[in-house]
Amino acid sequence: MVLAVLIALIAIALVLPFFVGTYGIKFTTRVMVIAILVVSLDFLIGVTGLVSFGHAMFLGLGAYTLYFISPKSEAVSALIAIPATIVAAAICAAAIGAIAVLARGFYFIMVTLAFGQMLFSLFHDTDVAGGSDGAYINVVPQFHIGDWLALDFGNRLNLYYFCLAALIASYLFLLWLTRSPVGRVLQGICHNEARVSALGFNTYNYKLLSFVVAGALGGLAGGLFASIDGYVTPDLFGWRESGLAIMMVVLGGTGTLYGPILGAVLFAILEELLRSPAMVGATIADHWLMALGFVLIGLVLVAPRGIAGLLERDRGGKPAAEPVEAKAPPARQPQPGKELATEELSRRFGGLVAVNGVTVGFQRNRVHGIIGPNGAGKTTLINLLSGVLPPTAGSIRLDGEEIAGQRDFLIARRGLGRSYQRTNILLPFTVGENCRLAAQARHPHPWRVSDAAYRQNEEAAVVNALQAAGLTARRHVRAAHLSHGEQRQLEIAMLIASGARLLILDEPLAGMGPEETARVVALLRDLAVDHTVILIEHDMDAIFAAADTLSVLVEGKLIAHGTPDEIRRDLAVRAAYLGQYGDSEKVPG
Amino acid sequence: MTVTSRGVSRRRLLQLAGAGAAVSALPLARPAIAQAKPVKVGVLLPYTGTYAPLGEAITRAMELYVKQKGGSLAGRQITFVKLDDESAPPKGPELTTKLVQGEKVDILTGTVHSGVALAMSKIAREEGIPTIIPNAGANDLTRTLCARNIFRTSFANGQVGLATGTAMAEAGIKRVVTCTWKYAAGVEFVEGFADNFKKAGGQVLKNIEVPFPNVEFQSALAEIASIKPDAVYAFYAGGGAVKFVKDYAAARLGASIPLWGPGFLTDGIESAVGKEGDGVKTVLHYADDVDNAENKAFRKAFQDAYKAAPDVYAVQGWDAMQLLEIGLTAAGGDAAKRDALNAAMSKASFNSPRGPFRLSAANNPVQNFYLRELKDGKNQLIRTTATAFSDPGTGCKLSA
Amino acid sequence: MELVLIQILNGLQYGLLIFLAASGLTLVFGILGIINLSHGSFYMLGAYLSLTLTSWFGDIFLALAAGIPIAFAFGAAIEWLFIRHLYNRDHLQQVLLTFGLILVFNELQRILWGTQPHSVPIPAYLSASIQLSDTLSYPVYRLAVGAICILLALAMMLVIQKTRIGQMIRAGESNREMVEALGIDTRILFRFVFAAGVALAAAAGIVAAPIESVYPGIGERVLIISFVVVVIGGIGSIKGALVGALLIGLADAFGKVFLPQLASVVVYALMAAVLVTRPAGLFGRA
Amino acid sequence: MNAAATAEDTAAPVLQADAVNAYYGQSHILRNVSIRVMPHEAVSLMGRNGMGKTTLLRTLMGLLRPRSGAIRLRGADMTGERASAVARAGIAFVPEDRGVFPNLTVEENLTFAARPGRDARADWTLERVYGLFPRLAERRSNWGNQLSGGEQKMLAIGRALMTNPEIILLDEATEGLAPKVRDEIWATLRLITEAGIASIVVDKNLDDLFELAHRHMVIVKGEIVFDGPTAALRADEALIHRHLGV
Repeated sequence: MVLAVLIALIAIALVLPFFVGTYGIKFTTRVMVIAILVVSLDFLIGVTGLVSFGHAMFLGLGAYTLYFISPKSEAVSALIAIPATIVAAAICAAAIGAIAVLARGFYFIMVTLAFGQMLFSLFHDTDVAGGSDGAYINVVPQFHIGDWLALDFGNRLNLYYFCLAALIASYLFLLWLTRSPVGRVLQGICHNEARVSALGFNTYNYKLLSFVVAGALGGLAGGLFASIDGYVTPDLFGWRESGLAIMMVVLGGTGTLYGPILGAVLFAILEELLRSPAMVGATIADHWLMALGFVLIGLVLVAPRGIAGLLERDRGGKPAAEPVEAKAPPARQPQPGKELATEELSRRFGGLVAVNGVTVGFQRNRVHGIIGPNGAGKTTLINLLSGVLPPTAGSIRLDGEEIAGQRDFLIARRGLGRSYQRTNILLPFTVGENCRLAAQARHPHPWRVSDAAYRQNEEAAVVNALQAAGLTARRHVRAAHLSHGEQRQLEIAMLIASGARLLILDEPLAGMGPEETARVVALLRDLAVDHTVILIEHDMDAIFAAADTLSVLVEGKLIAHGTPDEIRRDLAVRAAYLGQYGDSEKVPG
Repeated sequence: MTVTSRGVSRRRLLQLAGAGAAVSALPLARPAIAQAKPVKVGVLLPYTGTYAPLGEAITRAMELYVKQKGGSLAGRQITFVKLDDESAPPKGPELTTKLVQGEKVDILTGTVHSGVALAMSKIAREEGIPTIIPNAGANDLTRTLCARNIFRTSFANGQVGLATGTAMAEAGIKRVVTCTWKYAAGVEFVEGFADNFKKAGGQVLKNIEVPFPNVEFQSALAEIASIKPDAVYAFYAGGGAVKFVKDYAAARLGASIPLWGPGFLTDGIESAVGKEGDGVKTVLHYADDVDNAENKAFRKAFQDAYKAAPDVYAVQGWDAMQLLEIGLTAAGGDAAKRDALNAAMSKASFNSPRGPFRLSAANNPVQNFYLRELKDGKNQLIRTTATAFSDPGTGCKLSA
Repeated sequence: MELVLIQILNGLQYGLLIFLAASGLTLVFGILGIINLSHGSFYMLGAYLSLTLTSWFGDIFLALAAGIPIAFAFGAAIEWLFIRHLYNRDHLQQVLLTFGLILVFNELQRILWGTQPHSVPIPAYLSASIQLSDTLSYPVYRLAVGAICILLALAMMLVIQKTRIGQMIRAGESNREMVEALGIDTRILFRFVFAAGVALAAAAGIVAAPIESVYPGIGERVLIISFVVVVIGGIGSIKGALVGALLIGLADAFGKVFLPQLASVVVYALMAAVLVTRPAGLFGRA
Repeated sequence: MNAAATAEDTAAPVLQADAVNAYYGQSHILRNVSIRVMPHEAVSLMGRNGMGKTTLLRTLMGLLRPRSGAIRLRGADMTGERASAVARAGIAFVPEDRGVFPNLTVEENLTFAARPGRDARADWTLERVYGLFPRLAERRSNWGNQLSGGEQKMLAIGRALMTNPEIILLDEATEGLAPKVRDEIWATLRLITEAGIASIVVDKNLDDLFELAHRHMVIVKGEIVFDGPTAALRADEALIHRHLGV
């Protein structure tokens, strides 16, 4: 369906110049240029999850770059002009992004708005380039091969087909990038930044990369935009243009790349239509902005996922079939897991000591359970171990190396993987894609656009992880359609795929039915063949069955550590669970 | 002068050109209509946003003129094709293209915003279509960017500034602070002013520039008060002008430091500023009470037709049609004879409500300038400060 | 030195005015979680209400008294018609819908009031000016606007601190679900909060009309500056909005005098600086 | 009080849930849960973490919409009603995290949602609540976030009483509190039960629950596996060991 629409669009675009007049050609050229801007914005908004309210600044930067490099009375070579607009915008995007990407959510929206407005003011209020009235580019770029004028942006048809090609190229480039290893991480960040970070990716670098790529293409759009009429104006930087670009993205459907292109087309047609008295009547045409307003409002209320949402009603496939009973995985080769030890580890929150002087060692290739009443500090402890929180005091050694206080993604790269109390996977991805992303964490640099070098290794890791987690049969099912238990299994599979040799699992059995519980307990036992496993769990039957050692945490202190039998006999532990008051009091908080 | 009614005004629909409405505005697949066609006049003006009142006044006057001539000029029926430019420069080229290539208009008119006008004029030059600018004052339009087919019936920013500089020097003012928005038009108004004012021995103590469209003027007023010049020369327009004039009055600066400016400081906002505008002196190429027959007839006709008084923008629109009529007549009603049309228009000379009107070599009006003082809600004519005053047209390579 | 004092006065007065507009925005944002791009339109609504009501009643304060309830009712209607559908939607859709509202409101304004700039008379008893230096006077009405803003701000604080509805609003800010579980219909609470936000923006527009003059598009500048204030202060924090607004007011006033070339950049640079050092604003909860 | 409860046994239940199924997203949390609570009756709800206790309370409160089944309060159908309507009809909720509003004072926390009950003569007033928790009276002008955990729990209970409910749902009544404070809370809960307010109490301290409530429910993986009097539960050591103990 989508492919058909896109092919039809391209076909129409190819032959359109033969049927419409010069105005139609120019109009369509402009729509295509805006579409480049919009599709690059979607890469930022829909793919990476960064909502920029200043994307038009790259339109302006590209346009003014062309202005600055164009000699007064002759054409600049397109061979120079096009790369120049892209590079200039990319450099600015890197500088601005380095600051902007620090902010999150709404604050990111506002920072990008602020940068856009600053650039607008700079070009509007100063004389660097013609001031508020804008400036002319007298001769737009050309490209000569010898004496032959191969490409002339001043020629409408030349420019038309060049812009069409640029749009298709931009779309395909972004599509390719989105589907490349880098894109996989960016989409991961969009859906669940914490998870991606915990897998060992430095999300800041990835977000910055996305900002630069989008900015560079925005610059391309700007250069082409300035070529249409040879006129640049500071208003190109302004928040209205940025706002309109967002409108088109949302109108078309975020995160689909092609949707925003349709959004740009629809928006242009709507605008033309609503202001034509012959088409809609004098009253509406006279108040066309109001009509446009109502159309936008209506679309938000009726089609929240944009045009793309209408085109692919059943996006994401059918709900999963009944769970398939996984066959027993083939036995894997034993491998050493990692060893973890803490010494006097503590963490305070204001007056509350959530973790209080915990000294404990977790031997390799064992399953270690941590139990304790709610509020005992279990989750805080594993947040310390995995680097989500820095400890207030104490040390953590992973295979003898000190890791206390390191950032989470750095610790993750040392082979420590963790799951979360709430299932923390990428719901829109398939099971296989989730694991693929995790496997990629073994080589987490952001300039990895091709899997080629690592494909074999990582594919093997994915297959192994799916097998170990009993999810081989579910590889192509979207994570959102898995049962709760399977989602928890998937999270474990991701950790395995990421190459972690020490797994920290926060309540992996919570919310599971009895059969699922049994299945995951077996999985945990099996994992110890080539991993060290640390888990928090409340299901006592399960944890006593699964664990080799148990650590009991109460009020932030480790009150017991030993085999399940030793713990079962421990009086202090009984007190913590069976209604007799313990000796310690909880610090009021 | 425009009478503005307080409160909820009657809903006013823009009058749509009858036959022009039949033209499809969709860019795609337009069948060519080959009939005995009326002359199509493309009108690119703001109908929404800050400049909407100006667009409206110009449109009204143009339509009134054609209506008075029975709907045709030089024997050819006139059809207007109107487009709202929203005063948005990024849209300028697109909308101009739409008129010229999409609607295939014969003549182009517009617009108010200089940025849009510059975008428009670029395409107009490339297309060679006869173009009449009824307001936008960017100097370049009739200086470096002048063209045979581009005419202006309003003014060049610098021209008004120059005239005001002379008038202020003649009034015995020596030390001045200028005050404007930091944007192209503001700069041009101030530069023109400073040129002539300094030539006459005056001294500009400081240029205060406020970011456009910021209307927080208290800081500027505080600075003016601390500098204590003989007078202030200020250029603002629309809502900003209302606010500046009122703030100036509220700061009680008017008594010791008279406020001067180009006419746009007070035109169209007379009733909005009320008594607080009393005493503001401005120089412009028009005043309501210019004493000539054309002005009286024009004012009466406009008042009768629209129940509102015309302003300088209406005059500029009116003259755009006078100019067009002269051109069309010379071309025998055939708008396709662009050379004849252009030649006749550039040599045109007629009586405008503002006084005698002709065009300079750069196709910018050569016209009288008037000193006016705002009093009782009216810009009252004090005297004519310059007759047949021309913009230098620096950089224009056209010869007369 | 004199210039500095005057600029402080100017900065404070301007800051108080934008505080009034921004407080409504931060309230709606903090409690309802709605990014309301149409907030500036409500400021514009206030300005035009001021125009019409002052011409009916002859006095700006009567216009204020009548305008606030009108704006409140209008806000409640808008919430019921449009905004309530957005509570569970993402920010992008909120942005799109409220952008649509701006277009509608701008056109409504054009139909109802036309495109000419207007001015609203200052009441005779406040039209005096106070002599500040031998040439400069400071208009009493501007001081009055400052005073009105302080009064409205105090009234707002009083409502929020002392009344039941204020308690509900504060409660809703920290734990919406618990409020609901205590028997308070948060749908109605939210409608009230949105309407109050609209009324605050309109109140700012009403009192500002005599010094601003009334013209189309008057709300857009206010919208952007209000967002800047909200971000600097921290989303949802009234205290933050006050501090942010005064900071912006002063930065703007001094920027114009000491950095005239970069005056309009100063405000945004201030915001960027705040966000880099305190990513959730000065008083925001990260 | 025993006698009263017995006398009411034949009366209609104050709160009743029939075959309720509830989900969080894809996860099926409550499976065919049916419960009934009689007027004036305190019932305990036990089970390990993650078994669905909180979800059941939230579903009864109207904070989570059941996918199927029915919830009735004094015979009136409350299924799918908003929590505010449920609260006004007479159910109060004391969540595990207490839900004290940090930016309201103690007194504001108590009064802002206060509501008269069906029997206005016996209404809970500020004085009565302060009588029950003298500590709250001392701290009446403190902010909610300046209280200790125990004080917060008291405040949450007091706030629930101020809405004069028919039944109170108490999640983790004493978890994380100091022993002395726990005793205080249990004593208060007994007073409240004597005052005729029904309750469902979630806690992990079996002994205290046995002392307060005469009927107990055990929930495992979203299903009620036991519903019966104290003696029956005490007798079933296997059940206690399997689902409640270590």
